[in-house]
Amino acid sequence: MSPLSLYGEIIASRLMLGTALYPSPEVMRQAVAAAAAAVVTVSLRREGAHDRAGQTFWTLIQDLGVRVLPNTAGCRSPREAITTAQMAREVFETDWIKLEVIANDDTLQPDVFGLVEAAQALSADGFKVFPYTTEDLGVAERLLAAGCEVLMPWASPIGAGRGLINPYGLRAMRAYFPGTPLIIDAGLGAPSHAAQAMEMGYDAVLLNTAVAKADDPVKMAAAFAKAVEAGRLGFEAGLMPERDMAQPSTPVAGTPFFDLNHA
Amino acid sequence: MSPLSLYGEIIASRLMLGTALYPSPEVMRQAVAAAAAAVVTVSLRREGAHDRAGQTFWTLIQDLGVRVLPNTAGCRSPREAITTAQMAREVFETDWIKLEVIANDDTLQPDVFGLVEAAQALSADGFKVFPYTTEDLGVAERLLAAGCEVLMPWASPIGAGRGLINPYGLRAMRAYFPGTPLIIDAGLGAPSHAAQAMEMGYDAVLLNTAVAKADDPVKMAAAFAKAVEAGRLGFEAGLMPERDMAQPSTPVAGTPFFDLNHA
Amino acid sequence: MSPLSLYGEIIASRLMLGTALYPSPEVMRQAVAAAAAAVVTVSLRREGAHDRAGQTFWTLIQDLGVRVLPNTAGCRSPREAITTAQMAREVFETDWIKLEVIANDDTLQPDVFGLVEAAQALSADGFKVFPYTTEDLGVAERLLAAGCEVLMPWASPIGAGRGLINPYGLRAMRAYFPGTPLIIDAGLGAPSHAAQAMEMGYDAVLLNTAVAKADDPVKMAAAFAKAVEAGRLGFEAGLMPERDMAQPSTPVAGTPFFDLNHA
Amino acid sequence: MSPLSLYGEIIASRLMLGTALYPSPEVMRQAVAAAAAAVVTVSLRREGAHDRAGQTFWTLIQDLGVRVLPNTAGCRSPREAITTAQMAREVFETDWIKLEVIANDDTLQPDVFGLVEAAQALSADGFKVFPYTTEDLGVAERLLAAGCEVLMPWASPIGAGRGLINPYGLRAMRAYFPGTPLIIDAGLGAPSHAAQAMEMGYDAVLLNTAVAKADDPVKMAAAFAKAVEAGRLGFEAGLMPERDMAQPSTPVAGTPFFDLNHA
Amino acid sequence: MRIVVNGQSLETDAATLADLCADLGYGDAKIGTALNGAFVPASRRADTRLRADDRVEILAPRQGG
Amino acid sequence: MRIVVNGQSLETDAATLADLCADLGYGDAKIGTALNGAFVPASRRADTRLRADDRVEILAPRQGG
Amino acid sequence: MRIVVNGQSLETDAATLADLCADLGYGDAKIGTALNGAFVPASRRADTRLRADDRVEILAPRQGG
Amino acid sequence: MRIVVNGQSLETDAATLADLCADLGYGDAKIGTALNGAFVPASRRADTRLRADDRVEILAPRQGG
Repeated sequence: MSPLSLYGEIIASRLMLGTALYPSPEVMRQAVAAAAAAVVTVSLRREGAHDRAGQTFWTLIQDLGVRVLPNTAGCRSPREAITTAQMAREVFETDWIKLEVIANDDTLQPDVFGLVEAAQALSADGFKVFPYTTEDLGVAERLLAAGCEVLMPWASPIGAGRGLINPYGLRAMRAYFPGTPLIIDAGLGAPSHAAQAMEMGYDAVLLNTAVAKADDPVKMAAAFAKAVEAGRLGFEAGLMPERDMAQPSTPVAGTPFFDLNHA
Repeated sequence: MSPLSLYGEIIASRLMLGTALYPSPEVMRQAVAAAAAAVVTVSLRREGAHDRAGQTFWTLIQDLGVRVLPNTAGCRSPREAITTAQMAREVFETDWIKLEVIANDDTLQPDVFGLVEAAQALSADGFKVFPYTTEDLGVAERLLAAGCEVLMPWASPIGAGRGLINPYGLRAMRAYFPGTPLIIDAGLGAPSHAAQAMEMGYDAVLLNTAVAKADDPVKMAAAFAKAVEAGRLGFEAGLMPERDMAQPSTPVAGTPFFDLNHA
Repeated sequence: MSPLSLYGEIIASRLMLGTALYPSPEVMRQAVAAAAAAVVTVSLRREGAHDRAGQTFWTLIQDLGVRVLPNTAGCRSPREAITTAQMAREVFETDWIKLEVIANDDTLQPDVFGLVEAAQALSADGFKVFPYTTEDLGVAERLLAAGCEVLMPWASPIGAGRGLINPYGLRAMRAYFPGTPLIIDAGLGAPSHAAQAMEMGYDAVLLNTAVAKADDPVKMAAAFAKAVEAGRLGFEAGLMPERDMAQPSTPVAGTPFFDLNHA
Repeated sequence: MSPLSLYGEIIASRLMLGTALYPSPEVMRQAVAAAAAAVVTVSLRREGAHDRAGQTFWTLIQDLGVRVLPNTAGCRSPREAITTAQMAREVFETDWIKLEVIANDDTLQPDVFGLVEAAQALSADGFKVFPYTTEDLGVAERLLAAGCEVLMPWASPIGAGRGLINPYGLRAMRAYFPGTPLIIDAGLGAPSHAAQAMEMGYDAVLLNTAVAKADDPVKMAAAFAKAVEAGRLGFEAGLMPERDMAQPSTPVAGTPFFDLNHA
Repeated sequence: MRIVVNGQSLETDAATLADLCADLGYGDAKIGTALNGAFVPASRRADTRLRADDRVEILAPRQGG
Repeated sequence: MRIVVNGQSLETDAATLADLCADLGYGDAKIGTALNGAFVPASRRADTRLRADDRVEILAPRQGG
Repeated sequence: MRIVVNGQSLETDAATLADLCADLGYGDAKIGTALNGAFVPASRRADTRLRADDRVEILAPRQGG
Repeated sequence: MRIVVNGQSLETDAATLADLCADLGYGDAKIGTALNGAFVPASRRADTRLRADDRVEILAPRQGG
């Protein structure tokens, strides 16, 4: 498989994994390993003075030996997202930020206005922004103009697990931005969804719930890892075109003709 | 992954591959290896006296070190299919037969009447029949009553590459025959199709055109191999349920609240 | 709209309606009127000696002034279906019979073997058979060979209301039998489903549950009546082809160009 | 059917029609009549000094006796759209404006940033804005905040005729804005698409290409008129829920049991 | 003798299917009849003799889908 | 002076937008006008003066989708 | 006599299916045979006599899907 | 004075954000800080003075999707 480059860095795996919702830290650790993920997402949350939960989690993450991509999950305004991103840069010691500015609780879909505004500010401030966006091409153009070098369109709402609800739109997006790394983020529910996204030429997928909430998260992580490879290889190998009619695979020439009337 | 047993035999791979339509025998050989297929399909065709094409092909297949599953492709009647199966048993030295009785050239779909009749005769004659059938549950019951211990429903017409055109019907079939090995045969076009079938609990997939007609058949064979594993692991790991609404993955508790009016 | 001819008879409406499951006989009567149905389906069931339920129902139906199409619902074998059809012919004084031979309770799908056998016997006995079948082309050919001049493929299982679960297969069926009246029977849940079937060139639709179990069956009957007309007119008017890309409707020529830099 | 109110005005039909792309003005006239449309869309284009094409077209439209909804088709910026809207208000003597600000030629999709900006300016200037938008809920909220009292989300790209490419998203939009008139604009290709949109609770549909480019536009206009009524009635009548399994329509009680062994 | 009518066992003296229908009170009801799984037309009921253990179906119009 | 009308460059002596419309022969045609990207209502055409290089749009009703 | 082999008409003196295969040069090739639509095992070729107008199929392994 | 830390109102004598973190016992915990909605880098905590009604956020690494 060809390598993936994001903001000039070669990333060893096309599957990125969230770290939330697992039955236990140990299961999370094993799932990241089984996924062979090279990037995991993390967040910042309020810390009580004596919890030290943050330190414990951070140690666990560092032991994974993978890149972290902090998010701004839960932010509703550019201002909140910008402040969160700045705090994350210091805490996680990375200028990568998965930028989420959320429009509403029902769909957790991006507020594309707030997103573009925050992307502009953060890019200007030196961040390498990974914007969680929709398949809207006009919004995507503004994100690129704002300085984003990667786009992360959704497949379906976060945690919905419905897969690609608008494959036509996602296909158009891929065609419209042939040179931009595009990562499907959110809404994948099954390995076949990941394979489908990769076959369409998406560069990577990022997911969390589908793995963490599987009956066996570690096995599911392995499933998605293989699905991502399968889809990428399929894309690189060149899919056969769909046909309307059947076409024999077994050769027609030389087919015996058993003359039954004669028998 | 749990092992697959067909007619009492453990089969090491859940991906079965056809041997036709490849750019060259060498590409076919490499594709079978890349697919890690444990079973390949073959046919019988007319042989000119001095061709020795059959011998050449047979040697190639034997060198693959895999099980062969001869088909009755092109047969239009039970009689033709039975004669072809008998010849195949002698030539390929196996009592396994992929039974095809074709209804028409447009769809190459099974003639379910001819299929059941031939399955009865061949099972009675000691064959281990792998019937190429549809998702019709009543036909499936007759095939089992005829002695078949495996069913091979189509996904879409042979060579069409459209994937699972009736997922509802195939899901019903899987639910209706929980204990019978079910193999999706025909119509898969992309690795994600194979993953989807396996996630639904199908036991294996058999395909040919999607690999042989890819721009790079060997890479595509690897893609399908991973997709089949991905789907199977996903099935075993237990897929998350689809949801109608979004649900945050990042924890909501502890979300900071940046009071902007105050600032 | 062009007229529909079934077994040589002109039928004034392309919507056929079942008579079961309504909140009351009066609602059923109004629904048939609102649907402007020209054919309704009925059944035979056991009659207690002093019930006279049959007589009451029969009077109601006769007052509708429509053709009746008796069914063989619930029959599991050709023998049962044939006996039921013979009784229906005498009781309802019609040689039309909607032939159902059911394979299993989960899907209520046709047992295609029993169906063809019964169709042969009934056609030979002078019946005009309306076979409830699947989209299987080989089965369809046998039904036509058996003497059927109309076919009634399902859209989805009876009462499921899922619409056309295999549009590809139904499209192939329509193309394969251009001259045979094809009526979609079973599984429609919404007016748009009926319109879709008619746009594909199906000649009529037969439904029951979607109307009878609507919150307002009479209004829903009117809805389906309009949907059937809409779909038929759309078919006759010739649908535009789908396009992959956008194409302006408003003329491009003469578009003003407001030179903003100049302003 | 319940009446439709837009900006306080009762509109007699839930089908709105474009006036472009017809084979002739006379066919357009007949199509509008057959559609029983109460609103038609028009545009402004450059007029040569001696053409008088505008006057001729305007007379034709006035004779239709319907409301006109001028559009800003082809505009790429808020400034262009605002100027065009102002010209249209004077020429067509209406403060209604179908606001299009287009992002790119491939998809003709709305530039949601330009759209919101123009909607704010035009609403402030007294226009009654009908914004051509996407299913994006955050954008929709900003349009409402800008003063729009109606939203017109697309089904698929203008002229593509693919129907509802994201039914999940459109369903979410309907649920999210229960009290706002929502009109599907663009991308419908078949009457069943219109029926589907109306069944989902959309208040009206606006289309052009599917009628104008049909083989028989007048008949297709009638088809869409019926489809819109069908869908609306279906929505009002309350659709049956989809079921996973079959459920008999014909009563099961009283089913005869023909004891064949006994016979 | 005992026969089964519409799935219910009953004792009858009726010699023919026509007698049975009359005895049970079907009168001129709109019914169809079958004996041991085979259709018996109305015109044949009078000369269709009943035997012990016969299974009779008497059906009438009902709603159908 | 030279101005651009509907994308075509032309020479005109018209002092105002109203004069231009009259000179070009629009008469009482149903048109809308814009000057350099900004709408000019009919009532303002007579006191809207033209300058060299001005860009004028003169639009009329057309089919629309 | 004339028979048909794999769809081609030909003249042969072969008395049996085994003779025919030998005469045509199949030698020890990996083939399967059928006569008039019925399978003939290798072990039975020598005592399977040919008659005029017989239709013989001689098949060998090939690619299959 | 009273300020709000992570949404909880509390009384403090801390003059600076650094003092506050120390007083509350965060010590060398891996945290990020914000004051009234604006990020305060660790290096600036010592000279960031607190005032009554200030709103402080003290965040640490957590799981994220």
